[in-house]
Amino acid sequence: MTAADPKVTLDLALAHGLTAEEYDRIIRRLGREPTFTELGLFSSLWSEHCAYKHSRVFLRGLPTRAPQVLQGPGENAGIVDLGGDLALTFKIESHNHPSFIEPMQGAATGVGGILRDIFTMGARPIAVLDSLRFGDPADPRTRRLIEGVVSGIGWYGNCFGVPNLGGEIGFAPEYTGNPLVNAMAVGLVAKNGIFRARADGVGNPVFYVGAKTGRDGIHGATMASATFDETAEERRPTVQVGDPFTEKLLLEACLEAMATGAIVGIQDMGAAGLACACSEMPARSGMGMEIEASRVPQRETGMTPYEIMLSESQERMLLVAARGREEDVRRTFAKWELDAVPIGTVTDDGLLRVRFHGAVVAEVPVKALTDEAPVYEKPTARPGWQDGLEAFDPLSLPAPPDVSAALLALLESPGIASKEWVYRQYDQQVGTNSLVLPGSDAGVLRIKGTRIGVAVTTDCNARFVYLDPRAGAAMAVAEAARNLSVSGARPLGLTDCLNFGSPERPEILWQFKEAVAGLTEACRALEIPVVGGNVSFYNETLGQAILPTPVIGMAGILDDVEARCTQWFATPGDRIALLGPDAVSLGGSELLWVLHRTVAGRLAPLDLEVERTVQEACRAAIGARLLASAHDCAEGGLAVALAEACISGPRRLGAAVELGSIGARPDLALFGEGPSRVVASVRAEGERHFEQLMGEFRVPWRWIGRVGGDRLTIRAGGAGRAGGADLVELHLDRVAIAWGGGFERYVS
Amino acid sequence: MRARVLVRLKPSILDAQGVTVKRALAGLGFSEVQDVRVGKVVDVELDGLGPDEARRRVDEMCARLLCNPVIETFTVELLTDTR
Amino acid sequence: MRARVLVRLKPSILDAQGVTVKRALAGLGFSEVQDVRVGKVVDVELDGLGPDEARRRVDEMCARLLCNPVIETFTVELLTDTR
Amino acid sequence: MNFGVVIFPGTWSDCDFHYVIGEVLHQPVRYVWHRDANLADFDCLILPGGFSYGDYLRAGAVAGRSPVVEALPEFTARGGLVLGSCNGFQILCEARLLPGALMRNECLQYRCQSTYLLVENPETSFTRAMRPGQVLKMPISHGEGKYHADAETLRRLWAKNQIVFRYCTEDGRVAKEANPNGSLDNIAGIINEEGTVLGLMPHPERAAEAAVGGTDGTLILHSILGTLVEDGSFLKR
Ligand SMILES: Nc1ncnc2c1ncn2[C@@H]1O[C@H](COP(=O)(O)OP(=O)(O)O)[C@@H](O)[C@H]1O
Ligand SMILES: [Mg+2]
Repeated sequence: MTAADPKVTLDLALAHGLTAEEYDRIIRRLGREPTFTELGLFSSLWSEHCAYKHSRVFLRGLPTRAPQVLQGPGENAGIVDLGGDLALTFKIESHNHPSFIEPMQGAATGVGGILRDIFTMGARPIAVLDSLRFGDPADPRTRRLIEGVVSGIGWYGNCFGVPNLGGEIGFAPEYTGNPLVNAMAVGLVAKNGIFRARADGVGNPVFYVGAKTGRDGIHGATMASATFDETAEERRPTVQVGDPFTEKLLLEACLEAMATGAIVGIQDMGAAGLACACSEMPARSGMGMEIEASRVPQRETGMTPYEIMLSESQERMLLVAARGREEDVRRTFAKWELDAVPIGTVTDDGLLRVRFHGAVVAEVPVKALTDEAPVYEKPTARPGWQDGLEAFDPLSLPAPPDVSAALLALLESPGIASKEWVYRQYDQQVGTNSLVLPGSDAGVLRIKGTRIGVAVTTDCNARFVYLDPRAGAAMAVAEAARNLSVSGARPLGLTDCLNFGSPERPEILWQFKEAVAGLTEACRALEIPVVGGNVSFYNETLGQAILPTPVIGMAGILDDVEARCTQWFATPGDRIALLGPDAVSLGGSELLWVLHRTVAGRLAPLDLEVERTVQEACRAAIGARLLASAHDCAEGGLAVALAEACISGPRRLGAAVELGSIGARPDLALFGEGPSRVVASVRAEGERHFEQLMGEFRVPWRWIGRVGGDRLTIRAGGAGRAGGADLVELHLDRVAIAWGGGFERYVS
Repeated sequence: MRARVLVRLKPSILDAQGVTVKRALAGLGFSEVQDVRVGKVVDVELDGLGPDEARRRVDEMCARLLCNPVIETFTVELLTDTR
Repeated sequence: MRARVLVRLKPSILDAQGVTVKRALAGLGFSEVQDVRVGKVVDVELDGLGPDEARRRVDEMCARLLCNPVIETFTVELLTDTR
Repeated sequence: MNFGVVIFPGTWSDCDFHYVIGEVLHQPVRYVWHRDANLADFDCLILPGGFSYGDYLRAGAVAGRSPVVEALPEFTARGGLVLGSCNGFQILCEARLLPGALMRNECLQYRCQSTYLLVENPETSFTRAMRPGQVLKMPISHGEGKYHADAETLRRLWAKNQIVFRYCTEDGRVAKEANPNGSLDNIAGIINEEGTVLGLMPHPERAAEAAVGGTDGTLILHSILGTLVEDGSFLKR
């Protein structure tokens, strides 16, 4: 105990976000009252953010195993095998609450945190992606949030030196008071150079490396687990700021130190800082750890051990070195002008013992802080609103009188319009491996010295998840996989970022449970393991929960990176094929939102077997170099996918499309949304082979038109036949203006 | 009337820029430097306001735009124009 | 001893940031703002120097690092420490 | 023919240059640490892109005062060539090895995009493989690339043919819409009076292979090679 420590009482525990039962449990476990520092340790490690209290039971069923998985969930990041001696590590994480409070720094430190997760594994980061959700961009407050978040993501990644390979940015009123900022990072690691966050070897020294500790973000971990309310303003000072320059030095120093063989284990200090690193590392190895908190390099004066343990200052790592190799560690970090200070040792007593100038201020079994954290299975209840949503029939609304105008309206809706304003602020090329930059369905990187490539994407249509959490989450997995497949890549694994409201509300927890079930079904059917993820609960403001948003980050491999594909048409005269089922729905569609500001209705069915064959067929066709382009049909349906294929590439190319008989509702045929659909253009010399291949895979598909000209025309009712009508006829200049400016006009 | 607004990071907030500048100065031989903090100076030229009103308005500008209260503080100095 | 260094863009140079801030202030209703210039304030804490020596040293820091004379000018103010 | 690629704390295009010189052009290349002032082994030094010292204070300011940079005048006096790209250009200006300064982009945002460059001076050691008026495609990636110089300096730059690259449209027009950062006179790259130091904001190392951004960037490296190998005047060592 230090002199100034407040007395630990139940009230103080409650103020730390613990419940009375949890406090009781701590006392029983310790056989005494905790010290103030210990209370800090428990409250941080038992927070939702660190302990996954409300989600853990539901996540147990996720498929995490597959032959290619070298590391599943539980480490800083998952790892999949790339063949040869290389592996890929990736992880996604949320930084929603900090980004709302301070958009630029909150988003920046989100990127910083996920990058550290990657390089602690021994990997060099090769890409980041960002999945963002905001309220209406026409609202000036939202606009400032967007500008701040994008500049923060750009600043951190650009300065650090990692290319941004994609992401998403979506809008819905539900995110107005609670935007989502999810950052994913991807790294390349040698299979024999993988490091883990374990404290092995009794007597091994524990080093603190990186930036100095200040009072940043103390209790950030508990803040991230509390709903926003009016007092959010007062909690502001807890936000931490980033220093990407120091992170870059930390990266180089860590990789260099790892290469010397002096490092036994390493973990970054993110949420709950030293408290988390000093308990999780020994917990993983069944060891203990003793540290002297006063040795921690400090930026501010008069810090207490409580503050030192809980600080969330950025750009810091805890590492366990091999005894006798201390000098190697010190020398390497000194070269990069970083602190590397031995602050303790690995013990075998299973305890985390924190001393402060010699006196013991905390002594807690590490398992009590980690594995024994409370796990809840709170009640779930199907929300009353689901019935009403499902009962709504979008076709009860009149069809838009002018289909061309409707298409333009969709293209300029900020959700669909070009996101170039975002990614031109991000370095996309550093490393000179970026073969497909943001702007196609997935980003593609080459791996120098090999023939392979890696494709990455993030996806989630939250409207779908809201309408049907199970199917919607499965569709998010399917869409992410489809985005990889249309780029020529075979999915290897995924990482999920499950953004939901408060799990203490049975309706929200039901959404969560259903979504995880859908995720599980899709992963099983498509044989894609979950190798890591993150749960972000309490995304609510004043009782308004966000749309349930399980963002899927996925990585895949191209065995031959020369056989890759992009979403835009490439050669006049190529025939256009539509792969996948005809079943689509206007339920939850972009059209329903743009024209009627409605989110309701039933989703088109997802047949995971069909999904799988469509993707396999697509990859086979790309592998055989038959396709000049392939584009996933997502928001806005077939018509939007066609328009994007015409104008999103380096060269604008029109298309003449003939849909045959489409029934009474052209809006359904053109703008209806459904899974498993791909628009592909086939090279002239490959048509026969393509037809044969589609037959072999038994994929539903048909020819729908040809690439060429300077306009997009879509006809229905049979070519040349009487009654055949031009549904859409638009010059590409108009299409490009709508799509190019639809989002940018809201931001500066 | 001119107002000089100094916007600085709160003392408790990491000033990575200041740390780097301090180290660079030390490298150039300025070892007497104990600490460096880098902030912004915003010079605002105002029209037709008396000093009290001007200060009130500039304070408002700081609160609404010039200063980010999450991480920064500001001070305002009024300079009567001597041009 | 503390020195306050103000580094500003030369008057002849367009200050894009200042222009943007001015526009934003006007958008918020601060129409009395005639001009805005954004510069840097560098607070330097010095040890064990008398005022003359301190000024000489800080001037030197500006010349060698803190200010780029191609685009910037600087002023130094010494504040005796009152801590 | 030995290339050196300089690493400052915060540099990130070092590996990319190293790769292009070593693996694409098959030339001997080594890294040079920023504290190293011994440049005796090198014929050409590259100051690559990145955020040296976080670009804190001003981009390139701190790196501009480092030992390796202070050794550059002697290095070029011996016949060495120095190429600074992106942050390297900023460092060279900060070190006054090139005139002028690089300021924040006029749009106040970072820009990563492809640009076109008009070759204004194909007679330098860095551009001799190019045609007069040739248009090169090369990406930029920076937040502070707006070139500025006072009127007198600018006049001299023009008079002495020191303006080497200007941003232009795909068909070679020097126009405002082709200027990504607000640079004075669309200036993208300049050379010192002696012709030994070239700085440019675009990234030649990102335009060195057909698969990633085209091959126009290699023209700079080929020019350097040509100068150093064929034209013995630069092989004084
Ligand atoms: N926040 C962002 N950061 C980087 N790239 C983005 C971002 N938002 C969108 N993009 C890119 O813009 C393109 C279009 O995005 P989107 O419409 O979401 O595509 P898709 O449905 O194929 O995932 C994609 O290449 C995507 O990676
Ligand atoms: Mg897509």
